[in-house]
Amino acid sequence: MAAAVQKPNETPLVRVLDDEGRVRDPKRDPEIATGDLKRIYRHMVLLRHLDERLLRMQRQGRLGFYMTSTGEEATQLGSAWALADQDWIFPSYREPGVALWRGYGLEEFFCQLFGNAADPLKGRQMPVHHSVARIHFVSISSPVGTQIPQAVGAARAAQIRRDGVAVATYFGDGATSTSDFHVGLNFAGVWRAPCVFVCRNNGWAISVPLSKQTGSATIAQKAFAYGIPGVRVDGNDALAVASVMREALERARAGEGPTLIEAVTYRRGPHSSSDDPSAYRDPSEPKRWEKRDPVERFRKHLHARELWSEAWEKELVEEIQRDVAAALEAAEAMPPKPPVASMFEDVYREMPWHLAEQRDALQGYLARRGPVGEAH
Amino acid sequence: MAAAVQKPNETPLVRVLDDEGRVRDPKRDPEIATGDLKRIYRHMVLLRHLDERLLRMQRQGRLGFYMTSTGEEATQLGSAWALADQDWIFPSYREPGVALWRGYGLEEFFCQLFGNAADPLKGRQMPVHHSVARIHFVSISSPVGTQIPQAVGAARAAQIRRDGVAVATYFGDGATSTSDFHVGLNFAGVWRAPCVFVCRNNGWAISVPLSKQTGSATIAQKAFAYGIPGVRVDGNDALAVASVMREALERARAGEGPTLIEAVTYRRGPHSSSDDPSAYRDPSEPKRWEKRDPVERFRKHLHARELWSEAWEKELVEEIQRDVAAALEAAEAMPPKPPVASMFEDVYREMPWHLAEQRDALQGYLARRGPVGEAH
Amino acid sequence: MPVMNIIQAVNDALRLEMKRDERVVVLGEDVGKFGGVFRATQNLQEEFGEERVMDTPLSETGIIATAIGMAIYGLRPVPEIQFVDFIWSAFDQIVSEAAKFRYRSGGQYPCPMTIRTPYGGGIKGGHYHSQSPEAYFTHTAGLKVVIPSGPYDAKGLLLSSIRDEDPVIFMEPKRIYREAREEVPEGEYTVPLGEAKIAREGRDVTLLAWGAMLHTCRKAVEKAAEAGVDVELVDLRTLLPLDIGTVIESVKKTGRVVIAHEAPKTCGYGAELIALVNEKAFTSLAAPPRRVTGYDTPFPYTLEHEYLPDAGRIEEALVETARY
Amino acid sequence: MPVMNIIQAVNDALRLEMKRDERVVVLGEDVGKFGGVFRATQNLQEEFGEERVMDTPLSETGIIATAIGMAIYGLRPVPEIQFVDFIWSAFDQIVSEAAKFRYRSGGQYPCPMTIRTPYGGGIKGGHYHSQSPEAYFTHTAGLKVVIPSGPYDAKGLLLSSIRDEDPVIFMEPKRIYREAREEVPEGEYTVPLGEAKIAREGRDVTLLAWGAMLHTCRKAVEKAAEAGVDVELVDLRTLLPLDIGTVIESVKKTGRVVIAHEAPKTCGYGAELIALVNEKAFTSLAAPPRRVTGYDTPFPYTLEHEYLPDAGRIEEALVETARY
Ligand SMILES: Cc1ncc(C[n+]2csc(CCOP(=O)(O)OP(=O)(O)O)c2C)c(N)n1
Ligand SMILES: Cc1ncc(C[n+]2csc(CCOP(=O)(O)OP(=O)(O)O)c2C)c(N)n1
Ligand SMILES: [Mg+2]
Ligand SMILES: [Mg+2]
Repeated sequence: MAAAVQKPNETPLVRVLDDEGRVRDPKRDPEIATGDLKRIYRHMVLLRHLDERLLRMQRQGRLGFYMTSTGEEATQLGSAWALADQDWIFPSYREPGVALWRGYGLEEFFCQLFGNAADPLKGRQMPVHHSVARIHFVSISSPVGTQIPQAVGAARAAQIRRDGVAVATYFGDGATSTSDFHVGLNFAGVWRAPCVFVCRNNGWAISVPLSKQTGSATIAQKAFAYGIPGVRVDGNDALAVASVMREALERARAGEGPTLIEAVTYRRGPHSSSDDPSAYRDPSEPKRWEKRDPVERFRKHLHARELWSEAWEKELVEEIQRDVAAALEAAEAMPPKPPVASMFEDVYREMPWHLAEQRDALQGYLARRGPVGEAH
Repeated sequence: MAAAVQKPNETPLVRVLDDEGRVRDPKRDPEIATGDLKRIYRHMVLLRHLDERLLRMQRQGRLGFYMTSTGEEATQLGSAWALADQDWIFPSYREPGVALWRGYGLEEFFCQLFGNAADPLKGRQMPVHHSVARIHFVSISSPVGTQIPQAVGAARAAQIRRDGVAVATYFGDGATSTSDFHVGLNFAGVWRAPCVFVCRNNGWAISVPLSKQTGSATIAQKAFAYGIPGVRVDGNDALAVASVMREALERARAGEGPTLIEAVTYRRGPHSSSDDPSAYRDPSEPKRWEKRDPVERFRKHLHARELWSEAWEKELVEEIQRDVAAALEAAEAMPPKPPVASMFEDVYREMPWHLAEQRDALQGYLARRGPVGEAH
Repeated sequence: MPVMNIIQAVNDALRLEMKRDERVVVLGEDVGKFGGVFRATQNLQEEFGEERVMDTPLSETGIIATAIGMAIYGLRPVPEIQFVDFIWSAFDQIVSEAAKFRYRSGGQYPCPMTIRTPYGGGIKGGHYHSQSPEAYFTHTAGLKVVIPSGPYDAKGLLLSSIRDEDPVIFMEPKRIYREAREEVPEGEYTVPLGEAKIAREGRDVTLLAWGAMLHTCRKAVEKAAEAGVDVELVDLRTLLPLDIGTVIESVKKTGRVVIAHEAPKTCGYGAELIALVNEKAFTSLAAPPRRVTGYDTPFPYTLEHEYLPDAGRIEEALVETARY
Repeated sequence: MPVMNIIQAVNDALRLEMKRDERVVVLGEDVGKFGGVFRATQNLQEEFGEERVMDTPLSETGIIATAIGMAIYGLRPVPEIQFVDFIWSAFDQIVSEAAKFRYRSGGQYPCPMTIRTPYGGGIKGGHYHSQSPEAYFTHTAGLKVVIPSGPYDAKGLLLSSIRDEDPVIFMEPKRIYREAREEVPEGEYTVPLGEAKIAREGRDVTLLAWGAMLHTCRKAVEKAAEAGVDVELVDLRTLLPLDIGTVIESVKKTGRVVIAHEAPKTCGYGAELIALVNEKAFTSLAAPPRRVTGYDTPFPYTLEHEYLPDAGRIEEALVETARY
C-alpha cells in the first residue's frame, strides 16, 4: 500500500476469497503458512462453539451476562494473525478471538465470565471485559470508544521508545460516532503514530443501523478527515482481513503512520444476552448474512487447499468440546466469590486509611451477621 | 451547488476577487446590492477601529480583556450578509462583526466588555462573550467547540418546526479537533439538519499551527467523513464568502442538509490580550498576510465599482470614531458593578432557599463591612 | 386506578406530556423503534413519529448538546442517557453549558430540558452499569437533581421536571424499575420539585434516603422497630434544591440522623446533608450523624451486594445512633 | 537557596524529573514551543525535544486519553489542562478510565500520571477561567487530589505526584502563581502525598484550607488574633487521600472548626470534612462546624471578589465560632 492518503473514492471492498472460499485475488493472498491456516480455523470453530454454549448457559442462569461475536470470526482471527507477539491490543468487548489466539487460557476466560475467586480480575468487571497483560491485551471497559485514543497514546509511547511495537485497537461502527474516535484518529494523524484502527462494521449498534449512525457512505472514508489511509475490507474474509492488517502493521512499523480499516461484517446475534433484536430488526437480515458465513467460507477455502477433511473437523470439534468442558468444569468448581477484602484492593497501589477502615467495617459486619442476603 | 457530497479532491479555494479587488470569477459574484456593499465595508472599518482602540484600552488597564478579529473581517461580514434575519447564530468569540451587522448596539457591546451595571449579561461573563437574543446571536462560552452541536440541535428544532430558519455556527481551526466538532457534524449529517458550519481557519490555535492540529490537508475535506459537502473559500474575500454562505443557506433551507465551509484566513493579532505571539511565531508571517488584507481588498473592489472615494472614507471614519467615542463614553459612565444581589439571580428561574440565604448573608456582610477589598 | 411499575409510569408521563405539549421531544440511543433498552420509551415513536422520538448516533455529548440547542430554540427535549455511567462524555455540555446558559446570558437563554437516566446497582452490572453519581450533579449550580423512589412519584416528578424552566437530571432507580409497583392515576398530575416526603413517621432517628435505597431503608426501619427504635424515614425525592425544612424539622424532632446512599462515601451527597444538619440543627444533635453508603472503590461485579448498603448495615447504624 | 514563585517551582520540578527519569513526558495545548500559557513548561521542549514535550491538538479528552495510553504502556505522562475549567470533555477518560484501570484489570494495568492544571478565581477570568472543581475529583475513587499553596510544596508535591503509582489531579493555584514566592531548594526533594501541614498552631479554632485560600486564611487568622482568637491553620495539601490524623487531632484540641474554600458550597469538599469531623470528633465539638465558600452560582466576572471568600468573611466565621 502506498504511504499516500487513500482517496475516498477509491475505497473498494478488499476481498481475497469469493463466497465459495476460492482465491479471487491471488496478489492479495497473504500466503499464510499451513499451520496458521489450520489454527485460524480451529479458533473460528472454538469461538462459534463458545458462543453457542455460553449464550445457552446464560439463558439457563449459569452465567450473568454474555456477548457473542458470531459472524465476526474472520475479522478477529484474520487481524490477530497479522499481529506480532510484542504488539499491543486495545480491544472492545467483541474480540475474544484475538485474546484466545494470543494464548488467553480457556479456564481464565471462564473464570472472568463467572467473576469467581479465580478470575484474574478478582470478580470486579462484568463478563467479557477481559484484561490479559501478558499478551498485551489491555483491559476492556464498557464505555464505547474510550480505548481508541488510549491506543494512540500507547502507540505514541512505542514510537518515542522506538521499540518496534505497533498497536491495534478494535471497535464497532457505533463507536465511530464517539468523541474518542475523532480525537484518537486526529492525534494519530498528527503524530503519525504506529496504530491500526480496526472498525468492525457489523451494521448495528444495538438497535441503531449504520444509516442512523452516520451520513457517510463508508467508515473507511472517515480516515480522509485525518489525512490517513482508510481501507475497506470484507470482514468475513479472513485472508483479506489478514492481508490489509499486515500491510497496515507494516506501514506502522515503517514509520508511515496509522491506518483505519473498516471490516465489513455483520452482527448475527443479539447485541448481548440482554438484547432482543426481534424488537427492531427484520429477521431476514441475519438470515441473509448466514449465507456469507465467515467460518464456512474459510472451511471451503481450506478444503480447496486440501487442508480440511471431515475426519479432521470431527477431531477438532471433539477436542474443542473436550477442552471447553474441562475448562468450564474447572472454572465452575472455583469458589463463586473472591474474598471480600479484595474489593478494597487495587483502588490504589497502597490502601489508604479510609479504605482500610471501610474494609474492616465490612468484615466486622459480615462476621457479626453472616454473608449478605435476605437475612440482613 | 449540487446536493451531492463534495469530493475531497475537488476542494479548490473559491475566490471571487483577486488580490487587487477585481472580480475574477463573475459567475460566483453574489451581486450584492450597492447599499449592502457599502454597509459591509463600513462594518469592516468599524471592526478594525474597535480592535485598535480596545486593544489599546486593554493595555492601558481600562478593559480587563479583549480579543481582536483583525484580518478576519471578510469572513465575518461576507457570511453575515448572507444570513436572514430569522436565522440563528451559534458564535465563537471572534465574530463580533456578525453581531454588529445584525444590529447589536455599540453601547451594549461596550457595557458587556466592561461587565458593568448596564451589561445585558449583568457582569457575569468575561469580555467578548456576548449574547444577544433579539438578533438570535446565542450566548458565547469559553470552552472551544461546545456551540457546534448545540447549533445542530437548534437546526434540528427548526427542521421539526418547518419554520424556514437556518442555523450558522462559527468556530476556529483549533475547534475542529474537539469532540463537539465531530459529534455536531455527525448528527447534522444523519439528520440533514439546516445548519452551516463556518470554520475560520486562521492558521493558529493560540500557539499551535494547523499542521499540529490535524493531519488532513484541509478542513473542508473533513466534511466527507459525515457525508456532507465541504467548501473551501478565500476567507479574506468577502464576496467569495458571501457567495458560498448564501449557497449553503439555500441548501439548508431547501432541505438539502448541512454544509461545512472552511474560510481560509489568518489571525493577524495575538490570540487575545493575554497572549504574546512573538514567543511562538515568526513575525514575518503576519506581515505576509497584511498584504492580503481583506479590508483593503474590499475597498479596492468598491473603488473599482466607483462606490468608494477618499471623501466617503473620511466621512465614514469620522462617523465611526464619533459613534464609538459616544458609545464608549456612555458605557464608561455606567456604574462599574451590577448590584450584588444580581449575582444570585438567573441561576434558576426561581431562586431556591439556599441562594436566597447566601445572598442575604453576603448583603449583610457587605452592610457590616463595606465593599470588598483590602480592608476586609 | 391502574397498578404500574416505574417503567410504565415513566412511559405514561412521557406519552401524556408529548400529547399535551408539542414542544416535547425525546432523543437518545435506541429510544425510537426499540423503545429504549429498558423500554421506557416504548411505542412513543409509533405514536409521535421519528421527528419527536429520535434514535441518535452513539454519543452522549451529542445527545445532550443537541438537546441544549433544541431547548434554547424553544423545544422541551427529554434526552435519555442509556446508563448514567455513560454520561461523562456529556459532562462538559451539562456542567459548562446547560447549567450556565440562563445565567451567563443574563437570563436571555433558559435551557429547560430533562435528562432521564437510569442509575444504581444491584443488577449485576459491574463498574459501568451500576453507579450512583448524583453528587457530581448536586455540586453543579444551575442543575436540579430529582430521584423518584416509586411509580407514583416517578410520573408526577417527571411531569414536573419536563415543565420546569431549568435543566433537570432525572435519575431513575433501575434496580426497582419493574419491582416497585403501585397504583398510579391515569391522567396528568404533578409532584412538585423540591419537596421531600415523610415515608414513615418516627420519633427516635431520622433516616434520609432516595431512589432505590428507600426500599432497603424500609426493611431496615422494620428491623429497627423490632429492636425498639422508631425511625422517621424521609424520601428526599429532589436533592437539588433540597427540601431543607422537612429535613431539619425531622432532625430537630429526633436529634439523630442516618443517611443511606449507594454512591461512594467520600464527598457523596450524605456529606452535604451532614454539613447542613450541623449548620441548622447543631444543638439538637444527640448523636453523631452517620452515613451508610457504597464504599470508596469502583462498583464491583461479583461482590455488589457486599458493596451496597443493605438493610442490616442500615439497621445497625439506626440502632447504634438511637442508643448513642 | 533561590527564591522561586510557583510557576518556577513547577517548571523546576518538571525539568529535574525529566532529567532523572526518561519515562516522564509532558503534553498539552501550547506547552511546547510557547511553554504553556502560564509558562510553566517554558524551555522544556528546547531541552528535551518534541517527543518528550508535545503540543497537542485542541482536545482535553485527547490529551488525557493518550496520556492514559502512555501510562499504561510504561511512560510517566504529565498532561497539562490549560485551565481546569476545560477538563470536562476529559472527565469520562478520568473517571471511567484513569481512575479505574488498576482496579478493573485486577492490578495488571496501573495508570501513573499527573494531570497538572491551574484552578481558582481572582484573575478576572469569569465563568470558565476561575473554577475550583476539586470536589468532583475527590468523589472519584482511584484518583489522588493534590493542591499546593506555595512554591516549596508545589515542587515537592509535584515530584511526589509524578513518582506516585496512581493517577493524581494536581491543581495549581493560578491566582498566586507569581505572587507566592519563597525559598526553594535547588535539587530534588519530595513532600509526601497524604500529609497535611500545620501552617500555624493555635488553640481556639481549627481552620482547614488549601491552595490559594491559604493566603486569604492567613490574613483572616491575623485579624482573628487581633480579636483575641487563636486559630490553628491547617493546609491540607492533599485532599485525597486526606490526612485524617492531623485534622482530627487539631479539632479535638480546639473543639471548633471552620473550612474555607473557593468552590461552591453545596457538596464542596467542606461538606466531607464536616462529615468526617462529626464521625471522628463529635464529642469534642463545642460549636457547629462552619463553611466559608464560594456561592452556589456560576463563577461571576465583575463580582468575583464578592463571590470569593475574603479574609473578612473567614474572620467573622472564626470569631463567631470561637465565641459560640
Ligand atoms: C458511551 C457509551 N454509550 C452507550 C453504551 C451502551 N452500548 C453498549 S454497546 C452499544 C452499541 C455499540 O455499537 P458498535 O460500536 O457498533 O459495536 P457492536 O456492539 O456492534 O460490536 C451501546 C449503545 C456504552 N456502552 N457506552
Ligand atoms: C475546551 C477548551 N480548551 C482550551 C481552551 C483555551 N483556548 C482558548 S481559545 C484556544 C484556541 C482556539 O483556536 P481556534 O479554534 O483556531 O480559534 P481562534 O482562536 O484561532 O479563532 C484555546 C486553546 C478553551 N477555551 N477551551
Ligand atoms: Mg456495530
Ligand atoms: Mg485558529
